[in-house]
Order: sequence, then structure tokens, then C-alpha cells
Amino acid sequence: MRISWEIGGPQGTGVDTSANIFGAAIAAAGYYIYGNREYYSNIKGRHSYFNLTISDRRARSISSTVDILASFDAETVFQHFQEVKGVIIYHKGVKGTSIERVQSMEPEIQERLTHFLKSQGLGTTVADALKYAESKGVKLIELDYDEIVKKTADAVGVPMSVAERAKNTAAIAASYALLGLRKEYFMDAVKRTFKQETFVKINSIATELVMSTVKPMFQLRELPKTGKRIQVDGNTAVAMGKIYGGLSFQSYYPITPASDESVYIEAHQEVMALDPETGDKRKRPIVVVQAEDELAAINMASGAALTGVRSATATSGPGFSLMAEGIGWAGMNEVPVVITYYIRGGPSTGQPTRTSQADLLFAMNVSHGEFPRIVIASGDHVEAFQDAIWAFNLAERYQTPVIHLVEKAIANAYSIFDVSELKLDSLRAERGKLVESPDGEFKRFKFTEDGISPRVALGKAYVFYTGDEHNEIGHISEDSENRTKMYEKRIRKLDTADKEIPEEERLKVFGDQDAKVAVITWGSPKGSVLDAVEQLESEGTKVQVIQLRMFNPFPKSLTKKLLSGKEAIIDIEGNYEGQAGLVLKLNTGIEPTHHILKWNGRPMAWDEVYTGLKSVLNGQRRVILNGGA
Amino acid sequence: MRISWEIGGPQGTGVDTSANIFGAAIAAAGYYIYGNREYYSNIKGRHSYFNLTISDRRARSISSTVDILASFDAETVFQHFQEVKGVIIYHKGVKGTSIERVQSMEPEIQERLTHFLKSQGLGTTVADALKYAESKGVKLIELDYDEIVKKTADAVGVPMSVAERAKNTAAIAASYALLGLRKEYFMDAVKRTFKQETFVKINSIATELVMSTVKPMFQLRELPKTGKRIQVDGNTAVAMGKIYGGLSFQSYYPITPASDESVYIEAHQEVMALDPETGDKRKRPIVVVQAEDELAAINMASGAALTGVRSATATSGPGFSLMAEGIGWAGMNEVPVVITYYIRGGPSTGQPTRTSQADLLFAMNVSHGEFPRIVIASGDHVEAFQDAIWAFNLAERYQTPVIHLVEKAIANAYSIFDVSELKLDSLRAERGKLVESPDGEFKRFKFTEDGISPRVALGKAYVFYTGDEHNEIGHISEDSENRTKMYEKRIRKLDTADKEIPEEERLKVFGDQDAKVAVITWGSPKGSVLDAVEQLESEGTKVQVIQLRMFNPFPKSLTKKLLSGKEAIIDIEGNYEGQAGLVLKLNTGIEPTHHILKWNGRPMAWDEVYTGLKSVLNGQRRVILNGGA
Amino acid sequence: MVVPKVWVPEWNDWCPGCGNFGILNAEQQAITELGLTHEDVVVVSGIGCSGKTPHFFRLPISGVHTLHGRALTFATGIKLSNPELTVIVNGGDGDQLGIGVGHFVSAGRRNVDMLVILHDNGVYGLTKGQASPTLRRGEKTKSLPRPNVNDNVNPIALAISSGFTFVARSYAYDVKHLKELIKMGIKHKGLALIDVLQPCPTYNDIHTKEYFDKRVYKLDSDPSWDPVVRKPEEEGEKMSRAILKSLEWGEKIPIGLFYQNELVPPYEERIASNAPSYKERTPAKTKIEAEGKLLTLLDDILREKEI
Amino acid sequence: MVVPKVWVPEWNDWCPGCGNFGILNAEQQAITELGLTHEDVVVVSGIGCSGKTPHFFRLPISGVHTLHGRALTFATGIKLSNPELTVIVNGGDGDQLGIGVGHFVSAGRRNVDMLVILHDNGVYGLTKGQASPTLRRGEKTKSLPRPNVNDNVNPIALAISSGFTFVARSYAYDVKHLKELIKMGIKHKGLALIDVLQPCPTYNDIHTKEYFDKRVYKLDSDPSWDPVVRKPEEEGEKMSRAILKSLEWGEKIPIGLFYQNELVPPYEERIASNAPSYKERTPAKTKIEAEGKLLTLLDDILREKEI
Ligand SMILES: Cc1ncc(C[n+]2csc(CCOP(=O)(O)OP(=O)(O)O)c2C)c(N)n1
Ligand SMILES: Cc1ncc(C[n+]2csc(CCOP(=O)(O)OP(=O)(O)O)c2C)c(N)n1
Ligand code: SF4
Ligand code: SF4
Ligand SMILES: [Mg+2]
Ligand SMILES: [Mg+2]
Repeated sequence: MRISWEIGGPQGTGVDTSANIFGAAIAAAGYYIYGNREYYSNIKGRHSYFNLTISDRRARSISSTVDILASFDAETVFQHFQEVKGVIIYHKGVKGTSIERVQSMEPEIQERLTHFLKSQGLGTTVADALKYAESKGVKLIELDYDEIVKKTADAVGVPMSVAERAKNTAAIAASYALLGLRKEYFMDAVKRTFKQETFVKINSIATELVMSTVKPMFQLRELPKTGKRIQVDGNTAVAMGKIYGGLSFQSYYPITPASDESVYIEAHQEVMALDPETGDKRKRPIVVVQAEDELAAINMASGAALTGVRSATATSGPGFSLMAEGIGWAGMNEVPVVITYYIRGGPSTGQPTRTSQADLLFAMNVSHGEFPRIVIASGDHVEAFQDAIWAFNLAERYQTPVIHLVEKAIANAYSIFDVSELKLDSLRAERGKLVESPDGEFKRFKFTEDGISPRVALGKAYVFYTGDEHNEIGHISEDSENRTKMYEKRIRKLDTADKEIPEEERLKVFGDQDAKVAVITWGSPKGSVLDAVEQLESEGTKVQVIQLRMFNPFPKSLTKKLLSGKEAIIDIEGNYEGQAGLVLKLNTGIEPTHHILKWNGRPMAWDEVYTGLKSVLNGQRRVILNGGA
Repeated sequence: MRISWEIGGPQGTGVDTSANIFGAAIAAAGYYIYGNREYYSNIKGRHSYFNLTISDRRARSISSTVDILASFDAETVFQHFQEVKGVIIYHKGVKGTSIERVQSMEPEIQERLTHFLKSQGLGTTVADALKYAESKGVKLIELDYDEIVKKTADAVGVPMSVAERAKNTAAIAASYALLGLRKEYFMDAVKRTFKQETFVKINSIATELVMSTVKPMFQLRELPKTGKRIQVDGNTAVAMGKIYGGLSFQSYYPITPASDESVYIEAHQEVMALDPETGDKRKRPIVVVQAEDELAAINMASGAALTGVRSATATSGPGFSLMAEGIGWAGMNEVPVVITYYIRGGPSTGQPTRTSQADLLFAMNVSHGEFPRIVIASGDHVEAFQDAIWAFNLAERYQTPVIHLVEKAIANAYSIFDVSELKLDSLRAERGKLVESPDGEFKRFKFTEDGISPRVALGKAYVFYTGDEHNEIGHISEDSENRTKMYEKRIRKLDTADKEIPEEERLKVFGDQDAKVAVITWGSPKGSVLDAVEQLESEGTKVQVIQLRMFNPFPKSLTKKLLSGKEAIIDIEGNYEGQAGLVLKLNTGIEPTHHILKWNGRPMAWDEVYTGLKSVLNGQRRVILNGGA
Repeated sequence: MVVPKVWVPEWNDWCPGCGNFGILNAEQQAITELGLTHEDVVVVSGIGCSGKTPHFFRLPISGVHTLHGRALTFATGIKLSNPELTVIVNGGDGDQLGIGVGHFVSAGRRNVDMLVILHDNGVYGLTKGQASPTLRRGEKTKSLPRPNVNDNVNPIALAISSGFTFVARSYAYDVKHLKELIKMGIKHKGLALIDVLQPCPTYNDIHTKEYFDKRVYKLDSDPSWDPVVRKPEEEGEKMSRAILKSLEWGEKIPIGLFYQNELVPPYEERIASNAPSYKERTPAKTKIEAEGKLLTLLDDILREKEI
Repeated sequence: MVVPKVWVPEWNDWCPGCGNFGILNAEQQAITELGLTHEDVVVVSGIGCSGKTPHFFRLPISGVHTLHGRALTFATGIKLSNPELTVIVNGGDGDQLGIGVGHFVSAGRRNVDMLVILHDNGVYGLTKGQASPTLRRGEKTKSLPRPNVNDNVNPIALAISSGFTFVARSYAYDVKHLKELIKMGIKHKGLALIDVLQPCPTYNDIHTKEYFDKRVYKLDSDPSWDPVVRKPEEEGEKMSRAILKSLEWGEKIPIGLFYQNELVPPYEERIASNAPSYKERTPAKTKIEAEGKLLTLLDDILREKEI
């Protein structure tokens, strides 16, 4: 079961809050939700929207078609009417608004929509767009928000400006009414959201006004809930994972879509922890520093790591570009530091608030010279949490920077899932060769079989670090033989990692192993791919899915084994070049036979992946997806 | 014919000057020279040395064995005695010096040498090292520099401290005497070097003192010279190429081994040029800015390029890491900017004064997001000159940053060659779609078939640039359809380039095309590889050599064609991973079967490549070279 | 040169009431009053709400919207290659004094003839209101979880210490005052800074219009205030007096010109003194090829290396 | 804790006569006299001749030789994670005031309790003598092809404008003076700068030992010189007086303490005021796992997100 709901409006007019109230009500009724947020790189005025998938089991993707569209402005209708298959809720007052008058819409979009409506023999007003939708079987629900606001204001006895947001509530109340669920869940959510009595009143009245007029279209019933569930977005999932994993120092410079993670940690600067000596619960601090730039951020994090603490930073493309030099220093000095890399649209400033998977190759090759860069990627919110801890373990075991990739489509999307899925008790800390009480002369860069030397916190022994090539002590060395050995020692850690980390942990396999068709994918498309493949399976087409989770060291043997004998290998990812496909080729010699790619900044919807797969199965080599307003 | 000569001594004691005088004398006698300079990242006191190959045709590589070693300190003997096959010239006064007492030698080296000498049943003094050499058939020439200095000082009537450097001259005079060439060439070189009468006198006397005592071992004769010859190092070759190519703005931040290029240009801030209107010769300025860091350097260069001028920067690894973000902006804004990337030992600060080829993959993948990065690499000094112009042409034709790779082993090496080899008249400027006098509305990012839009200088039309995704005008656009198209337009330029640039220009083929064995290589190993292959051929083994000159867009079809049917493909390069081999694999699916690799910071000598090839031909898969002190 | 038939300005997506509107208006008026056209003016900006400035002009100028913190570096490249252009840099306080402060200080050492307009709103606007380098320690604006832990930088003192030769402050809602200073800043020979107090009604609920309206006063209301260095000897004293003045921040906040020193030669003059040909043949004006033939003559350079 | 049986110091490869030797000696003496050991001291450095300082210590301390211009950022991470360490930063003038000047200014806003020793030699030593940011315009040191075209930054004025709370100058060949200042700088609660005039006999043939020997004089030779801020009201005036003093550069060059202000709380205190547990359980002292079991309790955090 899946219902796709969408709400839109100008940035800064309460779209988020409305989506949250709506979601909370649905969740209270026992449903799972997957939500994606789209917004411009702008503070107020540009079009933003939330797309929610409601499901009776953990939801993991959005749809490109919309069952219920809740709108209160003209632009939302214009930007989305073509997507809707079910119902459009709209404001009576905007029907006459024509495209030309919606200035916040970019000229490219205006032009395209005008062209489209004209090609349909229609004019360019909201009414025309609605007429088109209606002709496709979409049901229209007209609300007069002005009237609702007025009535509400009158009823509560406040000026209309105070009751303004009642229209938001009206839109979600209408949506909710369509579902057929009990009103109390909604009312509770409203109450929980608005602290002030007046606002609760305003919104309750608006709800009543609307609910009475809208008839249910979907017959949803309350579902039983067992165990605890949480709702988190990707930024929070990573933050929580880091905190649980023992993060003690985080430095960052504000950047979309990474900084929400750091701001969350800043707001949780003290967390409860067991004192292993006394067994007591005591607070421990997490130092969070807003640095002056990303160069400072990575280097502060490396400095902190040298004191033996778990230390990290978080950024996105532009910041990561600036971190290149610092990451190289960390590689050279075998510093366990974690960089959470939120991928957004590039190159350059690109599309700061849109998603992308185009930074994989850069992450894998960042900075000059050769050194191990461990790169992992999460495919959903549960993984985002767990991988944050995995990243620390890898960093400390292999004493090298670990780059944890999380795309905007995960960071700013959220899902509801059972806490039990986090498997908290099975997650452990691996600190590698960290020496607590050194004795004897300490050689920080001692030559060892596995390439991993003992490590010690600054202050516990005298040690030397330098970005220059160095000897075992950590002093500069230009000797050619030491160079050959020390250089190799560092890189050999990747072989050790390759031996030690089970390949099964570096990828996940889904679907039918014996299928003739395999899909490789990574990161945020995971959910959509799995949903699309499930649909194909239900139609009798079997597909194996390989979700790549670690790119370096790459799970060579296992992918080779899994992909051997496949008739088609379909690479599904959010970039132009098919970067993971290239990494596969580089590591195994196996090349994807087909590609489904998308780089328009919007996440992959499950149904466009499904259609894409159909096209591929019909012989198309390269399918470019372009869904999403 | 090839003679290998080497001179060493502490940094800052005149090793360079001595090598130059010696080289000038040899050149005057009609010989060609290839010289390589090795030095520590240090100003004074550490061991540095020059290795010169003397040849009767253009020389292109060094040897790992030395025919004549000229030394005046103990360390030079210690660091090099094992390399010498011919003669060691040394100072009587250091014979008793033992390894332990040479503090400037790194502990790793001291240990290794001590171990070696002891294993030979010898002590640890210079005399012991010399004894070892002698036992291997090396001839020893002992000079008493102290006495020479004293005699010289007395003869000229100056204090001994003033005549100090006479010992340098003595060492090279002895070397020169061994060659059997006419004394005048040497004397002339001395006179040209020292402007002051007294110094000329000092050095002349020292020369006389030594020459009379040393007998010729090589019977070199004066060679005829036709046409003009120049002696340039890689930094200068690139600088000259840029200037000839029309460079008008260069920004840089000091860094080894790049900044000598900029300093050279700074010293030639005005150059003569034809005025195309009047036909007159008039000076034109080149603006050279020492920036505050490399972020500033790349961005200043991009800013300058927007005004329609040919603009460049030069750096090495650490600086390039810092330029990542700026290069992305240039890619996004289709700015023709040239980055000369001098590769030195990484990662991080690494080995600042040593060579490396480990930055190829980073250069090809620099910065987040997808955009065309054109990457070319020079293999010798003539190419370095020509490629500097090629880089500008590519940058302007394809409106994208061009990264020109030059390694330290080229930058700080020099060669003598005939000016005619530069083919000055055949080198032309291609400025692509630069519009001089725009009319009508100017769409800087107009969609076109080939992905290349018209370009115009700031001030000639109103245009907009932004690192955000943009529409054809250059204004920010987040529209998903524009995104898909504009993104593709930029990348499609690579396809255009791939179509337009003959693959024959992107690689060079040497040796026997029908050979069963192929070598791929790039950059500085070129000369050594060719010399090694020539030797193999003279012994009856045929080898084809492919020198890769452009990595992106890669000459796919031609390499495929050239490599098809080979029994062995040997990848020879100066890094650990075999990066060019990986690029080959990525682009053609063809994988090197063997590797000869080196990452100890020293250039490949032709004879170690030769030995390496022999090992490969005997079945060894991976040969690691480690020659060079 | 193209004069646009129909000039379609971009839709301006700043928040209603944002101080940036005042800055944009003042800039437009100053450019118009100085008679500058799109052949003359290039507006360079960093990243932030302020960074969008060039896109929002309702005059046909060229705009170069660069990277966060790097506007000054691009501007330097543009100006030195084509010194005939009037280059105006718009940057946020985070942009210029946070991530970009290294370039800010270093630009002072060069004194390139440009004008920097600092959009000083105390917050990182576009990334949702984090503290910017001009927010004072202990201040807690709307979206901070806790009071600001960093001390602020004083843009006036920093600019003067760094070598800017025209240092002024204005206020976004006093468009006329700002416009006049912009005109002066453009005409000034050397690197000019105008620190513009710019209320951000969305995130900065401390330094609001109301806050400034009652505090701001004009330096030149005191007839004895003379910020111009006229003799080298005056330099030190005028500098330190201006810095002392810039520390005045509380019930009264001075706006106007704090310091001007045209005795320091701009970078363009320094280049020309090394390369006199720069005076007439700037890079942008010099042809380097004619129909593909390279025009530079290499003879002298080759001769130096002949052996 | 290991006390080295045989301490083998690295061979020091600075040029003979380099001012860096004096700085190193003063540092060593200060550390010894303060009774600090290798458990306490971490010497952090940038890149340059000066950057090699930690390797050349003849005391067993820990050394972190970082990146060009970035020493302060690494040092900040080290100090804030383990505030019990004494962190001393050694940086060149190019390192701290050129490529690293952004961090220099920003560090002032935090006032982390560390000491920065600036090796001020007027040149980029390790890259063969280009002009550094402290070289004055028009000066032509040995390896410059032309007189320097950039104005200099004044480290004292810049540090004060940026928020450093202890700002001093010393001279590499007056080891005793420098040593005393280093001890004061280490003891100072907050961010301290000592600008050390450091002759580079190899590349700087203007600012030589002879040059300084006859110019340098001690600030405290004037008994009325009181650079310490004791009341908040004094701040502005002591700042601008110190800046004015720092402009004195010619026949006489003052050394000594220019400015000190312990009224500004160091960053560590600011953290502790937000997170009181930081006072006792610093990151470096807090265990995050016991035999692999993670010790952080997630209940509260999960509860916030429960739905
Ligand atoms: C390298 C880099 N880091 C971070 C960002 C994210 N970012 C965009 S705008 C901004 C801050 C804007 O603040 P300010 O400069 O004060 O401008 P305002 O929005 O207040 O005008 C930041 C941090 C970026 N674009 N690039
Ligand atoms: C990012 C980067 N750019 C450039 C360099 C090259 N570099 C090494 S030392 C140095 C300058 C040193 O000057 P300074 O900081 O004054 O130190 P000094 O040698 O004079 O002590 C430079 C530019 C580098 N290591 N890293
Ligand atoms: S966030 Fe602030 S600075 Fe940005 S546009 Fe809105 S009001 Fe202006
Ligand atoms: S170059 Fe200058 S600063 Fe560097 S070691 Fe030599 S004398 Fe000292
Ligand atoms: Mg701001
Ligand atoms: Mg210096």
C-alpha cells in the first residue's frame, strides 16, 4: 500500500510545519512515511515542496505521480498539476492567476508551461491547468482560504493577519480528511505543534471548517504499532550515529545540506554516557566548532584526532573541494578522521539545495599523491546512522581519513522506522592499534606487516607528525629507500582492509540471485530501485540488485562472483558519467551494459526507475531520467 | 655516445654554478647535455647533486651509473660511491671522515651505508668507501683542495676565504681534463660566469693547477654545430612557451618546483611583440601577481580570463589541492584558464623537491561535480614549450580549464636542443568562439550542437557568470530541464574535443609497430624509456612505445588499435598504482600486463628502465625501481 | 556594443524588507549618476544572499557571481587585466570577513583600484542565520541555539590595519548617504571599503531597522572630523584615530568616511612602474595573435638561453 | 610515560647564523624554566624554514608539523580536545600572514589559550626568498627581481584588531628577552602572539642583525608604558595606543609587550559555559567505549525523535 501526498508553497510560508503536522498525524495512526523536501537556494519566496509516501511498512522512496496535491498558491498548481493522478486541493482565489504573473517562477519554467498549456489548446491561468488535470481524471477540491482565514479569525477574535496560517492547516486538514482516518490523530498533532493556546484554537477551527466538507477517498485504517519508532532525516541520522559512536569533536563551516548535522550536534553538546569506572551515568561534552572555513574545519578535526578522540567534520562539495589539502595531510599522517560528505548538485556552487551523486570519483581521488582514502556510502536513514559508527571504526582501524557519502536526497529526506532496526546493541567501537599506556620508545610510523602502526594520543608519549615524507619516528626523511617503504606501508593498509573487511559488508544484495539481469546502484536511489524491482518481480521479471556500500577498498571478488553470467548489468545512479559503473570497471573489468542516469537535481522516484528499467529491458542502452519539479 | 658525469656537495656551496660552467664548456665543444638536479627541501647544508649526460646527439635521460664523480665533501663520496663505474675525484682532506661524523646525512642513510660497508668487511670512512670503489675498478683522483685554495689565494693575493670556491672549479676542471677537450672552452665558460676580474683570476689559476695534473681518459673531439641551440630547464621551457603563446596574466603563489616559472616570467614582464595594425615591434606587458595563496592564484587567473586575455597559473600538488574549488568554478563557467601542474612527491607536503607522477588521477578528477577537465602531459623540454601553447588553444577552443602536467624531473632538469626543434612557425593561436564585436543579445551559455557557446570579453557586452547552475544568459536557474540540458552541454564539449583533436596528436608512437611488446608511458620517463628500448632493439628485441600526451579526452581508438594483439603491455610510470594504466583500462578496457614503477622521488634512469624491461621480459609482473641517491 | 532592446531583470528573491534592497538601489543610483554604462561596470560578488546582487541589477551591467569568500580574487584578476573597467565587489560579512578574510587582508596590501561593498548583517543569511564574524560575543540572534561564542571582527579597524585606502561605513536604509559614499568610493584611486549596516529582518532580530535608526549618526556632522590623509606624516595618527572611532558601538554608531589616503599608489601604478607598456597596452587591449599567427617575438628570450 | 633513554635530536639544517636558532633556544629555555615536560607541550608549526622548528627541539616534546598557513587550525583542534596541553605554534610570516592570514584573524575571534611565535624574516625562506607579507613596499631583498610591489601587514596592529589578547614583539638575537616573553605568553590565559624579528642572513640582506641591533629598543624602558587592560573601559584606548606604537618603524623599533587583555574569556571557558561537563571531562580524558562497548546513552536523543 502506498499513497503519495505533496504540499507546496513559497519558501518561508509554513510548508514544512504543515507537512510535519500531517506526517505526525499519519504516523500516529500507525503508518510509515518517507518524505522528501525540495527547495530553492533561497530564504523566502521561491517554490518549495514536500513529497510524502504513506505506507503500511517502512517506506523508502517517493513516487513521481501524486495522489493528493495540497496547494495554496498558484505556483504550486503550475509546477505540479501534471504530476497529479488523484486529487488537487487548491485555493479558489488563485484560479485566475496566469503564469506570467507568477514572478517567482523561473523564466525557463514559465516558458515551458506556457508552451505546454498552449499545445493543449488551453490558456495560461491556474484554471486552465486545473482543467487539464480534470481532463485526465483528477478530482479537484476547491477551498476558499480567504474565507477560512476570515471565519477563523472571527471565531477566535483575532485579526486576519494572525490567523493567516490557518490556510496551511486547512490544506492539510483537507488532505487528511481524504484518507479516512480518525480526526483525533490530526488534532493531537496540531496541538503538539503549536504551543500557544490561540494558535491551537485557530488551527482547530480551520480544521473543523474543512474536514466537514471533504469526503474520504481512501479508506485507511489505524494500524497496530509495536515497539518504538522514530522519524529522522539524514542529517539527524548521521548526527545521532556519530554521537552514539563516541564523537567528541566536530568542526564545520555552514553549508547546505551539511550544516544541519552540526547544528543538531551543537544543540546536543552534552550527552549522557556511562562512566566505565563508576558505572554512573554522567554527561560528556562534545566540542563543536564553527570554523572560519572548511580548510580550518578539516584541520581542526585532524588536530583533535591526534589527541586520541573521535573527531569528524561534515560538508558538501564546495567545502570538500577546500578540504582536499587537509585530507592529504591526514592521509600522510595516518590520522583517523571522518568526513561526512553530503553530495549536492555541482560543479561549483551548482544547485546547493538539490541532490546529486556526481562527487564519487572526486571523493575517491581527492588530493594529490597516493594514500588510502576509504569511501563508504549510505543508502537510507538506518544505514546513515550505522555508517557513521562504521566510519569511525574504519578510520581508527586503518588510521586514514574515511569519507562517508550521504546525498542531499537522504540528508533532507526523512523516514519513519522502528528503533530496533538500528540494532544498537550490535554496534561496537573498534579503535584499532590505539595504545593507552605506551612504554619504551614510541615509533608512531613503525613498519609493520599489515602497514598499520601503533598510535598514541598526544601527551602520552612524544611523537612527531609531518606532512613531509618521514621515517618511523615521524621526522622528515628524504632518503629514497625509506620513501619507497613508508609510501608503500601507507598504501598497503588498503590491502589489509581489503582482507579484513568481509566483502559482504561492503555491498548488499537484494532480489533474485539467479536473475539474468543485475542492477548496481548506491546511495539514495536504493529505495526506489528496490521498489521498482519489487514491482517488476510481481510482474514476473526477476532482477538482482547490488547496492555498493564501500568503494575503496572495493568488494572485487564478490561483485565479480555476483555479476558473472549476467546478461545485463544495469547501472542506476544520479550522475552523467555512471561513476560507480566506472569504479566497477576499474576494479573488476566488468562494465555495465546499460545505464539509468539522472542529474537534474531531483531524487529518483521509484516509478521512473521502474519505467527506466522497462525501457532498458526493451533494449535502450542509456535512459536519462528527468522527473521532479 | 654517452658519458655520465655527476657533481655533489652541500646545498648552497656552488654545486649549481660548477655544473653550469662545466656544462657550458661541453656545450661549446658541440655536445648536447641532459642534466638533472637533486636537492633536499633545504636552503643550506643538505646534500645536492647534478647528474649530467653528455652526448653527441640530443640527450634525454640520465644514467644510474656514473662515469665521473666530482666531489669535494665526504657526503658526496658516501652517497654516490656505489654508483660510479669510472672515476671518483675527491678531496684528500676528507679521507678520514667517517659516516657518523657526516651529520647532514639522514640517519636512515647512515645506517644503511654503515651496514653496507661493514658487510664488505670495511670501516666507515671515506677511505673505506673509496677502497670499495677501487676494488670494483674505479679510478681515484685525489686532489688537495685546501692546498689548491691556498696556492690560488697566494697567487692572486687574496685571503683564503675569498678563494674558497676555487675548489669547486678545481673539481670541474679535473673532470673536464678527463674528457680530452680543448682547454679554451672551459676557460671561456669560467670567464662568462664570473663577472669580477679577481674571481676570473682565482678560477683560472685553480684550473691551471689541476688541469696540468689530470690526464685525459675519454678522447672527446669538438663537434660541428649547425643552427642555434638553447639550454633550458622545464620551468623555463614552459614559461617561454606561455609567453610565445600570448600569456598576458599569470598569478602564482611560491611553491617548489613551480615558482621558478613565474619568477622567470616576472623577470620578463615586458616582451616584444608585433603590433598587427602598424606592423611595428612594441613591448607588451605581462601582468604577474604573487597571490596570497593558491586559491587566490587560480581565481585571479579565471577573473583575468573573463576579460578575454590568455591567463594562467602554475603550482604543484599542495597548491593544486587548494585550487580544486576554483577549478570547479572555471569549469562551471566555461573559463579558458591554464593550470601548469608541476608534480612533486606527495601526498601532502611529501617530498617537495623530488619528482613524482602520482597526481594524474587527482588532476583528472579534481573538484566536485562533473565538467570537462582537459589534461595533457609533456615528456621533454621541447614538448613542455609547445604544450604550453597547446594548452591555451585547448582552453580557448573548449572553454574549460586545461591542466598541463609537468613533473619535477622535467622542471628541474635541463637539456640542450636545436631551436629548430621548437617549430616556432608552425605553432598558432586558436581562440575558438571568442567574439570580438558582439551584436544583438549575448547569450554566453547558448545551447549549441557542439556544446560550445560564443564567448566575449567583459566590457564588450553585458554578460553574467555564476558558479550556480545557470540558464543561457548566465543567471541562476534551478529548473530541472534546464539543468539536464546545461549540464550535458558542458560535458558534451569533451565529445567535441574528442572528435576534433586528432588522436595522433594525443599520443606519440615510437619503436617498432609490429613488436609483440608494447610499452605505455607518459611524462618524464619518456627519454629513459626510449633510450632503454633503443638498447633492447640493438640487441634484437623489438618494442613499441606509446607516450600518452592527453588523458582527457583520451585517445581511445588509436590506443586500442595500437595495442591490439600485443603479447605484453608494459606500463612504465612514476607512481605506485600505475595510474596511466588505470586510465587506459577505464577508457579502453585494455589493462597493462606488466608494470615498471618507481616512487622514491628520483627520476628513472635509462639503464634501470632497461634492466626493468629485461626483468619483465623474463616474466616479472611488477618491477619496482629504486635508483638514485 | 549591445544596448538591450528589452531589458528583462531577474526576479529578486530577497526577503521582503531586506536591507539588501537599499544597497542595490544605492548602487544603481550611483552608477547612473556617474554616467557609467555596461561597458564600464562589472559587479563581482561572493556567495550568500548578498552574492546574488549582480543578478538583481535593473541596469545592464555585467555580473560575476563567484565563490564564497573569493570575490576579491576574481575582481583583482579582472581589474588588472582590464584596468578600464569599474569593478565593484559585493560581499557578505561571512563571505568577506569569515571564509574570505585572508583575501580581504591581502587585498589591502595591493590597493587595487576597486570598491568593496560589505553587506554587514551579522548573520550567514543564505545558510539560515548562523553567526557571522560581525556578530558580537554573547549575542543570540533568532536561529542560534546558544549565544554567539566568538568575538567579532571590526571591519573598519581590520580594513585600515590591512591597507585599504578608503574606509567608510553606511547604512542600508539611508540610500542617499550610501549612494554618495559609493560614488566617492568608485572615484577613489585605490581599494575602497564601505561597511554597510544591513538589517536582515529574517534572521537578525537584534540589529534591526529600529535598532540602527535610533543609533546611527553621521561622522561629518562633526565639522572637525577630517579623515583624509594629506601628508605622509599624518598617516599614523589618522589611522589610529579612525580605529579608535570605529570602536564606538553602542548607543551611538557612526557612519561616514573613517579614513582616506590617496598617497598610497594603487597596484596598477606599481605594475606600470615596472612595465611602462602597461599604461597603454593593457592585457585586455593587446592583441596576441593575428589570424592565428602569434605576435610575440621570442628572439630576445631565446638569445638569453643560447649556448 | 616514556622518558627517552637516549634522546637523539635531529640534525638542524637551518643556514648558519639564521635567527631561527635564537628562537629555538628561547623556546627551549622557556619550556625548561617553566618545568614543562613532554607530557605537557605540543609544538605545532606551519611550512617553511620556521615550520621545521618542532623537529629540531633538543628536548623531548611532541611536534606537529602541519600545512602551509594552517598551523593555527590544527593547534585549535588539539587544544580544545585536550586543554591540558600547552600548545605553542611556530609559523613564518608567509605562513601566518600570507596564506594563513585568514586563520590568524579568525583565531583572534576565539581567543583559544595558545601561544603563536611568528618567525618574522621578511621573506619566504624555504622557497628561496620571495617577499613575505612583512616586507615593505619598495624594499628589494637579495632574490627579488624588482622592488617589492606590495605593502606590508603590520602583525601587531593586525593581531590587536583581530582579537589576540597578548601581543608582543621580540628579537631573535635577544634570547633572554624572547624567552621571558615566551614564558609570559604561555602563562597568559588566551591567545598570545610574539612577533619575533628574525634575521634571515641568506635572503634578507636588508633586515639583518646589524640593522636590528642598532634600532631595537625595549618598550618597558619607558616606565610609563602600561600595555595591560585592567578595566573594560581601558580597552579601546590601550588598543589604539598599541597600534599607534606599532607603526613606529624606522630609526627605532620597539620590542616588548604591546597589549594584554585577560578580561576576554578564552574559548575554553566559553565552551564550558555551554557544556559544564567540559571542565572535568575533556574529550581527551573521556572514555567513549569499554572493551568495544559504546558508552554513550542514546535514550534521550531517541526520545526526541519518537513518533
Ligand atoms: C566553500 C563554501 N562553503 C560554504 C558555503 C555555503 N554558504 C553559502 S552562503 C554562506 C554564508 C553567507 O553568509 P554571508 O557571507 O554573510 O552572506 P549573506 O547571506 O548574509 O548575505 C555559506 C556559508 C559555500 N557556498 N561555499
Ligand atoms: C599550499 C602550499 N603552497 C606553497 C607551499 C610552498 N612553500 C613552502 S615554504 C613557503 C613559504 C615559507 O615562507 P614563510 O612562511 O615566511 O617561512 P620561512 O621559510 O620564511 O620561515 C612556501 C610558499 C606549500 N608548502 N604549500
Ligand atoms: S535572509 Fe536576511 S539577508 Fe538574506 S534575503 Fe532574507 S533578509 Fe535579506
Ligand atoms: S633561508 Fe633564511 S630563514 Fe631559512 S634557514 Fe636560511 S637563514 Fe634561516
Ligand atoms: Mg551576512
Ligand atoms: Mg618568512
